[in-house]
Amino acid sequence: MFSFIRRKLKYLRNRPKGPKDEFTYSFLSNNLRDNIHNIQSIFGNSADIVIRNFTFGKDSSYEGALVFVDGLVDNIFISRSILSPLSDWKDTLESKDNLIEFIEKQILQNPEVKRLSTYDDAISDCLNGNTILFVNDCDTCLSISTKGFEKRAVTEPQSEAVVRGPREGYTENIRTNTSLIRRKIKSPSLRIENYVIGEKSKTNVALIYLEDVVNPDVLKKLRSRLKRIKVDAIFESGVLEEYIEDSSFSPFATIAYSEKPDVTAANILEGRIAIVVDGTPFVITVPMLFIESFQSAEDYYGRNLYTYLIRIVRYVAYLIAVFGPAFYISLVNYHQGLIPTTLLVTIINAREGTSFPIIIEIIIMLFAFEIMREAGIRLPRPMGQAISIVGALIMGEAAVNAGLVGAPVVIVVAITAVASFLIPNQSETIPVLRIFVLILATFAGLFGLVIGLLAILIHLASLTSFGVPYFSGFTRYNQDSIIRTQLKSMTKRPEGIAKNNIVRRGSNMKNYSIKENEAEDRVGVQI
Amino acid sequence: MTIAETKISGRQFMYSIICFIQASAILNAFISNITYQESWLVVIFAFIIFIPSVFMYGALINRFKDKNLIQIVIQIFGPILGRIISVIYLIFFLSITMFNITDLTDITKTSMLPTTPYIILVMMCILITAWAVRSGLRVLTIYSKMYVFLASFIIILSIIFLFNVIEIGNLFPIFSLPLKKYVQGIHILNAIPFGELVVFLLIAPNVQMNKKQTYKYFFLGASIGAFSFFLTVLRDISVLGETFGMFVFPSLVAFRLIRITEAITRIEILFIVILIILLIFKISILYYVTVITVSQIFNLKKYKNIVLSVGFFLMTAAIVLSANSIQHTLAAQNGAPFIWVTLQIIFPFILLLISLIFNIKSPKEESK
Amino acid sequence: MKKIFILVFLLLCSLFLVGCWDAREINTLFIVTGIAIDKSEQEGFFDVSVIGIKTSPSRGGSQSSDDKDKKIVLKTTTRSIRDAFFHLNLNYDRTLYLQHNQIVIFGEDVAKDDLHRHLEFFVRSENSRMETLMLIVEGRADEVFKMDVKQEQNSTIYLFTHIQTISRRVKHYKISVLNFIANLLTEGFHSVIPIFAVNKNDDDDMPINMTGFAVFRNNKMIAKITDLEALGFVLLKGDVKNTNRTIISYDGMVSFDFDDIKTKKEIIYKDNYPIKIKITIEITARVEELLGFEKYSIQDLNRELHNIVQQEIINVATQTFKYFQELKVDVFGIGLSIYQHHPKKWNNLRNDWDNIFASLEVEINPKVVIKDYGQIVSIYNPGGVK
Amino acid sequence: MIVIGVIYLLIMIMDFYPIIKHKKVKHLIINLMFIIPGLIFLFLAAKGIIVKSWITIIWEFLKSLGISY
Repeated sequence: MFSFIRRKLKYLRNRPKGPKDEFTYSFLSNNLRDNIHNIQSIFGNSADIVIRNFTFGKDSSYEGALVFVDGLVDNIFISRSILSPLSDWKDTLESKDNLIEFIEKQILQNPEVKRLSTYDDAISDCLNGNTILFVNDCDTCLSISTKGFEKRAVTEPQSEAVVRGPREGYTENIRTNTSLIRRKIKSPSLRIENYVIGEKSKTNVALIYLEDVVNPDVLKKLRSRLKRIKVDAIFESGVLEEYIEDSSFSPFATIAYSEKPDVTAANILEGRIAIVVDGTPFVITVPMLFIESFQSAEDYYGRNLYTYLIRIVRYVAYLIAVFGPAFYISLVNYHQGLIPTTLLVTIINAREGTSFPIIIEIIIMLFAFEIMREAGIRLPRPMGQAISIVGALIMGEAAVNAGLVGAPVVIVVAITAVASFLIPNQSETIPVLRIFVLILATFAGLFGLVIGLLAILIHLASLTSFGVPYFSGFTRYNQDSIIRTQLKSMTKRPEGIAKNNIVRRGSNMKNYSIKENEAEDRVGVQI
Repeated sequence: MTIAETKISGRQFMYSIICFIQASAILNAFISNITYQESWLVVIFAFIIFIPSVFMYGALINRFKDKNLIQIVIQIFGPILGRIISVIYLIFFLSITMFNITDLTDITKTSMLPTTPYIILVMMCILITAWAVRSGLRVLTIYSKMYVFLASFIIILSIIFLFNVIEIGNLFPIFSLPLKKYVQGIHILNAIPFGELVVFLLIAPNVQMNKKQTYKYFFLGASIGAFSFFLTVLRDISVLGETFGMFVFPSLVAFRLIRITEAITRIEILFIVILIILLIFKISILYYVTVITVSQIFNLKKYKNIVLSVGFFLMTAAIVLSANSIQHTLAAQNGAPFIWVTLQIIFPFILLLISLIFNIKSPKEESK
Repeated sequence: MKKIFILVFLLLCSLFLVGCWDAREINTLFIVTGIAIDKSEQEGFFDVSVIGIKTSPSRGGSQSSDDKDKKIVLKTTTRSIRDAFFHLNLNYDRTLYLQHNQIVIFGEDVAKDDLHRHLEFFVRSENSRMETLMLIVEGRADEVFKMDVKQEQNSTIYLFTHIQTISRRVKHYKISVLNFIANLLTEGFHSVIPIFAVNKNDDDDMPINMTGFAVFRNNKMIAKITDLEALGFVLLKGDVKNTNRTIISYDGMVSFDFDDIKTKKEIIYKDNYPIKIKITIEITARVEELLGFEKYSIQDLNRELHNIVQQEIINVATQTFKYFQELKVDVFGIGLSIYQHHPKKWNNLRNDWDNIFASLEVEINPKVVIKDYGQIVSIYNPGGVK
Repeated sequence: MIVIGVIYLLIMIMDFYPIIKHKKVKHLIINLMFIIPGLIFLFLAAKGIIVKSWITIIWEFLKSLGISY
C-alpha cells in the first residue's frame, strides 16, 4: 500500500513540463526596422526565410518589406501580383493617411489578403505559405496567400485497387483532398471545419460532414476530443486516430480509413464525419461499424447478386483467417473422430516423419509467413514480389521435405494467410485474434475455441465507436450488413449513424421492367 | 453498472426466453427414464399447464412495472420478512446455476474432453460468464437472436440428417403408463425448463415494453421455446426408440447416429458445440440474476464488484455438491420438482393475489 | 478497459498452467477399424483381436501402395472387453483409438451363448461408438483378419463397404450395436443378424461371402437360415428397395427384380385373442430374364407370369413363416405392432407370446405389378415358331 | 485443484482493487461472505469429499413425510 503511495508522489514531483511557447514579442511596432529585426531574431536567420526590402510610391517616399519562406511560395506569382502593381502606382501615390488599407483595397490583386497585427499570426501565416508585407510607420501588416509548393498529382491509390469505379486517390495536400470531396458532394450543407493540431507541427486538420445528416452528439464528442489533444506533431491520420478513438486497447480498429474519395463521400452521405489530415493521403471516417470493413467500394458498382456471393466469401474468409489454425489443432489433437478415416490415415502418414508437436509446427509456419509478408512490404517494389513468391514456394516445400513440418499444416497456414488478405481493414486485428484463439484451442480443444469465440463476441458487443455500438450491424435490421439489398430499395441509413435516420432520396423507384409492364397492361398493348 | 439504466428491447427479451428454453432442450434426460416413449406427450401437457402461469408472470410484471421480483417481495412483506424470503430465492437461484453448470460440464466431459479435471471446465465457463455479466445486460442479450437462429438451425438440420433412421413406430404406444408417471413427468418439466422462466421476472424491469407487449412477448417466447423443446424430444424418441430411457444425454446419442456419406459421420461434436454456447448463454443469465438478487438484498448501487466472488462460490459449490450424473438426475427428478415449483409458480401467484387483494401497486407516477 | 485486458490475460495464463489433458498427438494413435471376439479354450475367457491400419511415413502424402500387408492385428485373451483394451494398450506402443471402429465381429460359438455381455462396453463407455455394425462369422471370427484384400486397406473396411453397398438395397443386412440392444429391450421382438463365412480357397478374389442370417432369441443365437429363407424373411419384413428371384417353371425360366417391397400385417382377433394374420405384400416387379414360354402369346404371357410370381411368393413366404413359427421366434415385429397400437391387449398376451405366435394361422396375399419387360418386346426364341 | 483456486483468487484481486481503493466496506463484507464458504468447499473438493446437496436433503425429508413419487 505504501509503496504505491510513494510511487505516486515521485511521479508527481518530476512530471515533464508542457511544451514552452517561444514567441515572447506580442504586437508589431510601426517602425519597419524593428519589425524586420524581430522577425529575423525569431526565425534565427534560417536559410530559407527571404526578406525583400523595396521602396514604392511617388519618388519612392515609402519603404516596405516582403517576408516569405522560399519553396513554400510561388515566386512568379509574388512578383506579378504584389511588386508590379506597387511599382505601377509609382507616380500617382502620394501620402495617404491610411496607406495599408489603400494598398489592400486598391493596389493588390491577390484573391486572399488579411490584415494582421501580432507577431504570432504573422509568423504562422508566413510558415503556412503566405507572404507578409510590412510598410514603414504602419503597425499592421498584410498577409497575402501565395501558396505554390510542389504537390503530388492525383494518382491511383496503392492500397485499395479496384476493378470498376473511380481510380482517383487522395494526395498529401489537404486542399486537394477537400476539393476532391467537395467535387463528389456538391451540396451547400457540406461543412468543412478547420483545426490546427500539434504544438510544433501545426498540422491543419479538416472535419467534413453534412449538416442536416450528421449525428450531433458524435460531432460534439469529436470536437471535444480534438480540442484536448496536446501533442508536438501529427504527421499521419493514424496518429490522430490513436488519440481520439474510444478504446485504444482493443484489437479492433474503431475508426475506418480510406484512400478513395468516393468511399469517404459515401460514408459522409450516410451521416459519418470525415477527418482529413494535412500531409497524408489517408482520410479517416468516424464512427465506424464492424461491418464496414467487409464492404468494399466495388460492392456498389458491380452486379447485385455477385455482391451477395462476394460478401459471404469475405465473411467465410474472415472466419477461416481467425479460426482456421485453432480448428485444425483442436481437430487433430482432441477430436480425431471428426476427421474421416482415409483423411486421418493420410494426415498420420504425413506427420509420421515430423518430430515437433503440432502447436510448435503451426507457430513456426505462422511466424515464417509473417516474416515473408513483412519482407514483401519493406523491400522496394520489384524485389518485394520476387521475395514473397520465392519464400512461399521454397520454404513450404523444403520444410515438408526436411520433415520439419507436416504437409497439412502448410496448407492450413497458407489458406489462413491468403484469407486474411481478403479484408484489408481488419488485417491488423486478424493475427492478434488468431494467436488468442490458437492458444485456447491448444489447451482445451473445441471447448477452448468456443470460449475464445464467446470472448471475442462479448468484447465486440461492449465496444462502441464514438457512442455508436460497434457491432450493431448484425443485431439490428440493416439493409447493407450481411447482404446488400438492391440499391433502389436501400432506403434507410444504418441505425445510430444518421441524425434521426433520414430516409435517403429515391426510395420510391420500382424495378423499371415491372413499371413498364404495368403501364402497358393499363393501355392494353400486347407485346 | 447500476441495475436500472441498461434498457433492452422487448424483442430481445423474447429471443432470450426462447434461447433459455432451447438451451435446456438437450437435458431431457430428466423425463426420459420416467415416461419412456411418451415423453413427447408429457412435454405438450406440461406446456399447456404452464400457459396460465405465463400470463400470471405477465400480470405480475405489468402490476409492478419498474420493480423486479426481489423488490416486489420486499415491498409486500416489509424489509425483514421480505429479506428472509429473498435469501431463500437467492439460494434457489444459486442452486439453479449450479445445476446448469454441472450439466454443462457433464456434456463437455462426455462428448469432448473426457479426462480434463472438473474444475478447469467450470472455471472457464465461470470466467466467460463473469466477463459477460460484468459488461451489463445489453451485452448479455445482444446475441440472443443469433443464438435462437443457430439453435433452431441445428434442430432442423439434425432432423433432416436423421431422416433415414427415424421410425414413426417408436412414438407409440400412447397412454400406456400409469397416471402417476405422467403427473411426475409434468411436474418435473414445469420445474426444470419452464419453471426457470421465473428468472425473467428479475430482468423484466430493464425491458422497454408496454402492457400488451409483455404478454405477447412472454407467451410467444415460451411457446416457441417449448415447441423447439418438443421437436428435440420427438426427434430423440423417434430415433432411439426403446433405448431413449437408457442414456444420460439422448440427444448426444441421436447426433452420433448421423451418417450421410462416408465422410460426414461422427460429427456430433459440431452440434454439441452449438448447444454448449446456448448453455453458456443460459448460465450467464442465471449468473446475472443471482448477482442482481444479492445486490438487491444488500441494496448495493453497483453490482459489478461482487460478480467474481459469487462466481468463486458457484465454482467450488458446483464441484462439491454433485457427486455424479446419476445422483444429479435423481435429485432433479424427485427432489427438484417439489421445492422449485413452489418457488417458481406457487409463490409468485401468492404475490399476485396479495397485491390484488390489498391493491398494492408500484407507486402511480412510476408505472408508466 | 485495462480491467478487461487483465481478465483475458489471466484467463490465458490460467490455461497455460493447466496443461492439456486430452491432447493426443496424432502419430501416437493406432486406428482400430475392427474388433473380433471368439470363445477361447479356457472356460469363461475370450479371444479379443483387434485390426488397425498400418501407417508409413510417406513424402507428399501419396499412398505408398507397394508393401502389401497394410494391416496390424493384435490379439489377447481376457475375461471382459474392457480388460482386453486395457491389456492391449499396455503391450502396444501406440494407444488404441476406437472412434473409427467400423465393425464388431462375433464367432459363431460366442453368439451361441450370451452376446449382450460383450455389447455393454460399446454402449456405455464414451470413447467407443454405438453405431458400429455387427456381424456373425461361421467358425472363428479372427479368420476374417487373415483375409488379404486387394482393394481396401484391410479386411474390416472391405466388410464395412460390402455391407454398406448391399444394405443400400436391403435394409435388414445392416444392424448396429444400438439396434440390437433396442431389439433386446422390446418385448416379443427378436433380432436377426447377417452371417458370413470366410471361404477357404484363397485363389479367387472374393475372400468372404454371406451365407444368410443368424436368428437370435433375445441374446442367444438359436438357428441359421440359408439364402432361400432369407428371401422369405426379406419379403415378410418388407421395406426393401430391391431384390431378385429366379423362378423355373416347366414352361421356361424367368428371373424377376422386385423393386420396392411393402408389407402390411393385419391381425384378426377372436374375442381379443389373435388367431390369424393376413400379410399383404405389394411388389413392383421387373422381368430381367425370360427363357422359354414359347407357346404363350404376348397377352396371356403377362397373365401367366403373374400367376407364377404370386405362387412363388406365397410358397416362399409361408415356408419361412412356418420355419420361424417352429423356432417360436417372432422376428417380424407382430408382437411389437400389437404393443404399439393396443398396449392394453398386449399386457395379457405378453408372457406366452411365443406360443401364440407359433399357433398363428398365416395368410399371404401378394399384389404384384409387373412394371416392365426390359427392352425386348417379343419372346426371344431362336428358331422357334414366330 | 488448489492451484486452480489460487489462480481464480488472482483474478479476484482485480475485482477487489476498486473496493479497497474506494473503501466500500459493504462490498467487502459481501465478497468475503461468498469467498469463505467457497474456500471451504475448495478444501472439501481437494480432499474429494462430496457433500450431499441441499436438494437431496430436503427431498429425503419430504420423502419421510410421504410427499414423493
